Amino acid sequence: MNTDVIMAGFGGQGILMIGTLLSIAAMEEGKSVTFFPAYGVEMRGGTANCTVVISGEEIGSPVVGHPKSCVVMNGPSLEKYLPFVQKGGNLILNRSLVDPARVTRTDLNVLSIPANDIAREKVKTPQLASMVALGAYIAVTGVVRMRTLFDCLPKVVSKKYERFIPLNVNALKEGESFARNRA
Amino acid sequence: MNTDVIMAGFGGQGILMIGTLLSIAAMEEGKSVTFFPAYGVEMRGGTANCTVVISGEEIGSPVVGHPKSCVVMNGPSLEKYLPFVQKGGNLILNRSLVDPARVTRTDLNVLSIPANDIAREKVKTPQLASMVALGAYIAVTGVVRMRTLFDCLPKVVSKKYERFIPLNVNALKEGESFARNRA
Amino acid sequence: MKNKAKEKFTKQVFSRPRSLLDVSTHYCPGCHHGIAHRILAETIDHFDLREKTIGVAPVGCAVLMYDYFDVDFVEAPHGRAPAVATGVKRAQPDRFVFTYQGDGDLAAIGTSEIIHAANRGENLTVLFINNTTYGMTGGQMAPTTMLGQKTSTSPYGRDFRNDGYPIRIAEMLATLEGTAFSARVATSTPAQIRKAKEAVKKAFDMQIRGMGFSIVEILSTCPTNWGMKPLDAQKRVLGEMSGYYPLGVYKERKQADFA
Amino acid sequence: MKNKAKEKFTKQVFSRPRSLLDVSTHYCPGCHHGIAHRILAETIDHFDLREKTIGVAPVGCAVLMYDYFDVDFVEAPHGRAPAVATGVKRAQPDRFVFTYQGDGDLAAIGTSEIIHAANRGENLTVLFINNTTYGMTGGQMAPTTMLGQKTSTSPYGRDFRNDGYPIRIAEMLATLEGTAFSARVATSTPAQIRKAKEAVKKAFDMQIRGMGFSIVEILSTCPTNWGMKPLDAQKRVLGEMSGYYPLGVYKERKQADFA
Amino acid sequence: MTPEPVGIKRELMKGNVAICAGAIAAGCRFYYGYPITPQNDIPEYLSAHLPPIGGTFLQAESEVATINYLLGTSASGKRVMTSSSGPGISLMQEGLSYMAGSELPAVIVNISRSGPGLGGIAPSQGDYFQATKCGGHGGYRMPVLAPHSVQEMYSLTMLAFDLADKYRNPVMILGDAVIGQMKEPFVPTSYVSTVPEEKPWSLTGCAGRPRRIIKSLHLKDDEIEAHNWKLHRKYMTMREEEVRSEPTHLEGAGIVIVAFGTAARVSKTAIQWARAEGLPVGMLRPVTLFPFPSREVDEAVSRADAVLVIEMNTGQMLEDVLISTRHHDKIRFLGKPCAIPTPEEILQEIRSLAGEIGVKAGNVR
Amino acid sequence: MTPEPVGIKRELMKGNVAICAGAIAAGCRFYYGYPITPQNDIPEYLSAHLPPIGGTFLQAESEVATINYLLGTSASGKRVMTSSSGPGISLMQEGLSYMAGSELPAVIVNISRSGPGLGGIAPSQGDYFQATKCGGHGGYRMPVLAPHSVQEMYSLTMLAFDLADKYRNPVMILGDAVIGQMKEPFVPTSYVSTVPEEKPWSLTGCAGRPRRIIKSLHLKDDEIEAHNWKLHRKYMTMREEEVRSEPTHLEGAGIVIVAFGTAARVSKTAIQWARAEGLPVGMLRPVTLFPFPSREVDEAVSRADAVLVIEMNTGQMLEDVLISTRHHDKIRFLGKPCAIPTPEEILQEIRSLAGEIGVKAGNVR
Amino acid sequence: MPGTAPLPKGRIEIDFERCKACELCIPACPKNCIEMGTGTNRQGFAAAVFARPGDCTGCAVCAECCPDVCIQVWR
Amino acid sequence: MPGTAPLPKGRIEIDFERCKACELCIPACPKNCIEMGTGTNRQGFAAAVFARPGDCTGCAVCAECCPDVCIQVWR
Ligand SMILES: Cc1ncc(C[n+]2csc(CCOP(=O)(O)OP(=O)(O)O)c2C)c(N)n1
Ligand SMILES: Cc1ncc(C[n+]2csc(CCOP(=O)(O)OP(=O)(O)O)c2C)c(N)n1
Ligand code: SF4
Ligand code: SF4
Ligand code: SF4
Ligand code: SF4
Ligand code: SF4
Ligand code: SF4
Ligand SMILES: [Mg+2]
Ligand SMILES: [Mg+2]
Repeated sequence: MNTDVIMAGFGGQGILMIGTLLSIAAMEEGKSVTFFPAYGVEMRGGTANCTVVISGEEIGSPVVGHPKSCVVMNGPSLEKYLPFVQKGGNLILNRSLVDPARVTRTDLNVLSIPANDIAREKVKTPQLASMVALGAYIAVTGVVRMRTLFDCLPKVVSKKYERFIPLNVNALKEGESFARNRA
Repeated sequence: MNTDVIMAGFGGQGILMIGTLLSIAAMEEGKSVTFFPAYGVEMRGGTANCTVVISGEEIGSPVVGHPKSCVVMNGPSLEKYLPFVQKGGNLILNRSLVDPARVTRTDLNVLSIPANDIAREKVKTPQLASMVALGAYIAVTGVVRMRTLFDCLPKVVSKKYERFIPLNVNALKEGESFARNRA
Repeated sequence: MKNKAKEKFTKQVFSRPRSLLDVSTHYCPGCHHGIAHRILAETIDHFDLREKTIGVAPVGCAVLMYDYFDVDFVEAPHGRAPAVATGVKRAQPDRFVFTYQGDGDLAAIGTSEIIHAANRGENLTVLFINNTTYGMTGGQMAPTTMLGQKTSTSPYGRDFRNDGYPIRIAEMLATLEGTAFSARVATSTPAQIRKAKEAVKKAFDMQIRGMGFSIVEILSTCPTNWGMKPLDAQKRVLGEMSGYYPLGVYKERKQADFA
Repeated sequence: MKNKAKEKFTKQVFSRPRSLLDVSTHYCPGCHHGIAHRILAETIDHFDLREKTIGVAPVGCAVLMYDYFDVDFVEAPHGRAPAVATGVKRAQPDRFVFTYQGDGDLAAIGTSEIIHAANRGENLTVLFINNTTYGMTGGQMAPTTMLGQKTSTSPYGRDFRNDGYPIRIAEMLATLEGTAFSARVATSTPAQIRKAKEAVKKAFDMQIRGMGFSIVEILSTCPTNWGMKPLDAQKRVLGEMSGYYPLGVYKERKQADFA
Repeated sequence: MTPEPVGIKRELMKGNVAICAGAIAAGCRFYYGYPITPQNDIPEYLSAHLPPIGGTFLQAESEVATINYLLGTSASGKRVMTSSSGPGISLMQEGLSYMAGSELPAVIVNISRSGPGLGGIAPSQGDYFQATKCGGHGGYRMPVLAPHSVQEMYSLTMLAFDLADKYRNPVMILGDAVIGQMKEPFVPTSYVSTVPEEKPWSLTGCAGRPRRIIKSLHLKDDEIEAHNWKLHRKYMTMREEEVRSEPTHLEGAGIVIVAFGTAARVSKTAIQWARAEGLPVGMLRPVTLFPFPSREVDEAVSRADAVLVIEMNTGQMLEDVLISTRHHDKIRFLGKPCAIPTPEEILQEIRSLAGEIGVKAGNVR
Repeated sequence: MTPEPVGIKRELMKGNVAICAGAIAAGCRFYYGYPITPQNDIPEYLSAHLPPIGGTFLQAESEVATINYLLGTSASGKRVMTSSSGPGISLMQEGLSYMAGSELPAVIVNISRSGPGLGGIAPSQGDYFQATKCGGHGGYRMPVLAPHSVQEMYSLTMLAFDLADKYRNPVMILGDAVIGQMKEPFVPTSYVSTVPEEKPWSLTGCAGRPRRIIKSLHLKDDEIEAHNWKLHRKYMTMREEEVRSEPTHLEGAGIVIVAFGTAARVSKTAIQWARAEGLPVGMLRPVTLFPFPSREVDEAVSRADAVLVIEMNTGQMLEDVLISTRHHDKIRFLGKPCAIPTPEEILQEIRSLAGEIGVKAGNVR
Repeated sequence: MPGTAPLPKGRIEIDFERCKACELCIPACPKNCIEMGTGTNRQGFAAAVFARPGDCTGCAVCAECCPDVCIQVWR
Repeated sequence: MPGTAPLPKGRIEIDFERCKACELCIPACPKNCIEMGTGTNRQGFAAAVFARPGDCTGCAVCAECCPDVCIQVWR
């Protein structure tokens, strides 16, 4: 097994957190993994993104020109990454903020999910939109087990927000079930 | 013709001035010449010295390990340079300040001259001891003409001291005649 | 631009100053860099200096300011803007030269350059944006960080026993002979903004009249790295910050030393 | 040492301090570096600090001072002595650490380091030798060179329009919160020498009591580069120099900020 | 990077933080620095984690001051570290030269960015010359270690402290934004010191012993020459004893890649792909950039048909490869300043090189 | 150095002063600097001679400030120069990188001393790497000129200003205390500019034209890469067009010396002596150290039996010689850090080399 | 519209796309004319809106306080 | 020796070899006990000499002023 994903959205949407969660889960499942975030002088309030590579073998490049999957949480990120997703790759698109009509490619496996709406309406926690998207990504790719993600949540949620862990679990589940139902 | 000389003494004795005068004179006579002074962080009130190389051809090194001649104006300089003068080379020694008995080598052509005394008594200008020594050096080596030295004096004596040029001429002459008479 | 307002109210009483390009900045919401920029541009316009100005940009959040101003600009290494500006002004004494520097830039790495520019009475104008932190690099402690303030490199709060004291630049530079004008202002209320403009004008005027070095320290906000809403950040300036950094004019030369 | 004096007058009332090695210095005749050295050594002895002192040597005429003192010494790059001393003191807070710096070293290239050491209240003692010139490199203009003074790089005399103003370090550092003690003294008369010793003692005492940064500026001479006889150089200090650089204590902390 | 056997405790760790962990493990309790992207995790982490263990974190007023804080603490006999990037490292050059001249140990981390000038924060290997040829004055040298994984950020930091003390010399860790910013699983191995803790040259006050002087000035001509020869011998010993490199698939490799750090890391992917195509490609990765593994490179290369030097610059280590392999003719360079070469680009280069020299694809694994 | 025909006005001039004369002749009216031995003659001379001709002399508070004064004046479109030595040049590295990145011309003189650290003021060539590989961050390059006579101190300074403007790049003059402090006869040749005076990129206020920006920051990854490729092409052009070297007695030389500056100068004496003994020795003296005369060295060397590289350091230019002469086997190095090799020592080395390779003494002149 | 309402003396325009929703203009307006909006602009911000034009005096205080120079004022 | 001359109260010694002849001690002595000498030491300086021992009070002012720490004082 050898896969990679770029996750991208606005700063503050929790992109780096879902990337880290996915990476830790992969590690806990005994895989090699690299997590590479965008860093430094970004446009203030601009975009955030990260690349996660997961493999059964030693990983070379942590940076990926043409990802197998892409989780896109906002408009600018779609513009930036759409051209690079591999032919036949997965695009998880947050249709709460991005019009799916903007996806001009037809050679992708697109899952457009109203992540913000689900987070707000089903999870009652608007901040958890990216967690919803991660759930959907896992449903589509099966790269790690959902169970592992749940178990690893305490490692990425700070002590202060520990009590929200169940909500995070819900968000992951909602994302997963949306994806499964659509499929 | 190809020769070189190291001139050395206390700071303030005018060593660099006689070195420069000799160099300019050599240049005016159409020769190649290099003048290389000691520079920079010296012991305060310490020694001053310079090396002059004169040649009919292009000069390579302006620094000389074993000079053909040495003009020594004080004790520390004798200690420093005596071992290096070429066999058969010339040593012009200011015996007003250095006891000629300290010259332990017998393979040199030594001229010991009471330069300070001559400057004080004959030239009536104690500051001109090194000019006296230069006169003696010229008498011994004939490397430039005395006339040229006289002509070049205005180039090394600052405007302020112009009126002392005749005294400098006297000093050179006194040094020369002392050397000639001793010979 | 067509708009209904114009039909009824024909006199435009506030618009973008000529020297400020019609583009969005990269600054965070509510960051006072934007206010300082506008004041600067208005003052350039006021004195009709746009075509004879050379600006010196800092390294800090304002590093891209040359993308926002319609004047010639040179980028200085971090902290060296006063030295670069000196090089410009010496070469072109008849041009108007300013630097715009953050507190990391001016009060940390650039301490020596600002002090000697001031001490030489270099005929320059400096806008100094004190937001008590290194905004651009992610909110580290600056020499101007307040005691007790938590930053990404003072996670337990600034402690004078380890980190020393917040430094008062306007006061320190005012003690130097070469300084013609030194003032501290803020931009957190409309009244303060008006005073800030006055101070910047005076600083410009000093250079125009060849009086020597002029500096205006502007107490500013960094909502992002302070972890505050912009309005709360403004309140911090009005309270805590102006308490330690009193607003006012610390030096104003009335007459040139040479006449 | 055998000598007749001892036979009759048995009490030696003045001798070389223990911390000063029995060697000749390289200083020019009449240079006050020697006086400052002796005062420093006497104060080290007075507080019995020889065995727990680490000195930081500057780059300047005093660069070789480690050859003259019987204490541990580290050489700092030009101007960086306060930073090097900070590194030493942070590593060994129970040792006594001082720097000794010239005006080129401290007031020019080392401006930033001295200001921030003071501002941090770094628990160090600084002896600052102001002789209005770069002695070691041959008498160039320093930031402390007097207006009108001719040096090898101000051949027409220092002109504030090109070169700025002589900078007053003791006063400037006194304005910083972290400074516990700042004074200016001279060593041109016996009375001044006594006062200078008092000031150096106080500065030492500040560090011993953990009060923070202490500095003593010593108006000194450079007969060689001033082109003066040593006695005339002393007169310049008493007159012209003390006129612009007034002697006195500019700051003296009575109590530590933390108790 | 190789997946660890299950059971060993692994942590997902950021490269920059691994440096901190390595420093703390190696007993470093003093850190001074000045913020600069992309290494801010290091001061940020240490400002939180040094004080609780009795260590000192002090943010300096500048990089010029920083390196001199290091000088003072090192002279006191303590392990000390700083980190910076491009412009900040440039400002430390005078101090680095002084530390080398005064024979003072310290660890300097350069999480490099792209230059020249303010440049940008894109990853780059443009500081190879500055690090290995030493950007300060006077011709000193220092060991330069080039980690290519989070695990190495940790282990090479520990090694750096030992080398620094062993040779009384500054040691540089040359990373880049990729290795500094990425996270990957990491196993905290324990630190075993290889050098004596006592520093009989350190300045601690002269109680019960003659005073000590630490300096780099030698005014007499022959003294400074003797001092430089002494330093030179030290550098020669480093060349003899401290070379480190990692061979990958060198056996039977017709094409040998020479690359370090991130470029080497990315090359590994390309090599996997190439070998999957049957192309006999291997790599010699210098871990120490100074001392450069000249013998190792020469050996690896002498048996190959072609050499591909890959750098994230326009050709710097290339010079050391050329010097090391004086009789090899087929040296090709793939360089990108301020950008990571993709595995695809490298594979392309390998293919075309294979075509040129007539290396046939076969079964290589 | 060759005696000028009588009649031409010669002056006895100090090397450092010849630099000032060259700068003034080339129209430089701005000098900033900070005192340091052994180059103080330059600021001292210019502080006296620039103001009377309407120029600006300003002593800076430090070398860090100095290089940034240069940056500002250069951005204003004016010719500007500084000079320093070892520690001061190290402090300029960040600024130099910025100037290279911002493509700003200036002339930087390094009258080098011995290091590392405070070192000493003995002459040395220990800064070769710093100058030619560029000690600042980010992998920029700059032309480095190495005068070996007072006359060249003058002429190469004039050339330096032209190169700086032609390439919009800093240019370094790398001298040492010997060439800086010595006096010899000198003929003030007249300056003929080879570059247009107008600088259409300079900042003069945007009257009647769009504003201009001078900067080195390029935040977008591809922008900074493109910028670096652009700079790289410029450096390649320098390599093509600006190589300068001086051959001496190369014809039939079985032994070729490669040396620059003072080492080359001293070698000339040794060569005279060796040739007087009938030993066929010649020299290729690089005048530009960057761009290094690789082709010239390779050519000179390819016809020789042995090469003797002589430097006042422990082997720096040697690396460039090795890179330039990949297939030559008999390369010997004579190095002395912080001391001038004497003609005697060089002659000795020549003799033993001649013995080894079996070069027979004969009539060579 | 009741006859007693005073006529507005000025009018502002807020650049919807450029507003960063910092809210600084809200308390700045002495007449309380501005409110935060609900529509999100292309930058992702819910820009401020000129909610009570009737009270505007055209004093320009709001514009002076806006860091992003989004407000133009007419009188 | 006239009977009225007071006995000296102190005595100094000047290190002949170390003195740099700066003359600072000369005006420093309130009793005018020191003079510049004529003999040149190894450094080349005409060192100061304790010329009028009879008047010395052992006050040590001369020693305090000597930059080269050449003077020792006894009482
Ligand atoms: C020599 C050097 N050191 C450090 C940096 C990194 N750096 C960039 S901006 C900055 C601090 C900016 O803070 P400040 O000047 O207060 O401006 P602000 O962003 O707060 O407006 C630093 C440390 C750099 N670019 N160069
Ligand atoms: C970085 C650097 N710049 C310049 C120098 C040269 N330098 C040596 S001492 C000195 C000035 C010393 O003057 P000051 O500090 O006043 O001491 P003084 O000799 O007057 O006692 C200078 C500029 C240096 N060593 N290092
Ligand atoms: S980080 Fe702070 S200073 Fe920088 S733009 Fe954002 S709010 Fe303003
Ligand atoms: S040069 Fe000046 S400061 Fe230096 S030792 Fe001589 S008199 Fe003293
Ligand atoms: S112009 Fe004045 S009244 Fe009108 S909206 Fe702005 S602040 Fe309010
Ligand atoms: S102040 Fe400006 S940017 Fe902020 S909310 Fe109001 S209009 Fe928008
Ligand atoms: S001890 Fe006093 S009285 Fe005696 S010589 Fe010295 S200064 Fe004069
Ligand atoms: S003060 Fe000291 S050095 Fe000077 S003359 Fe007197 S004894 Fe000699
Ligand atoms: Mg700031
Ligand atoms: Mg001084």
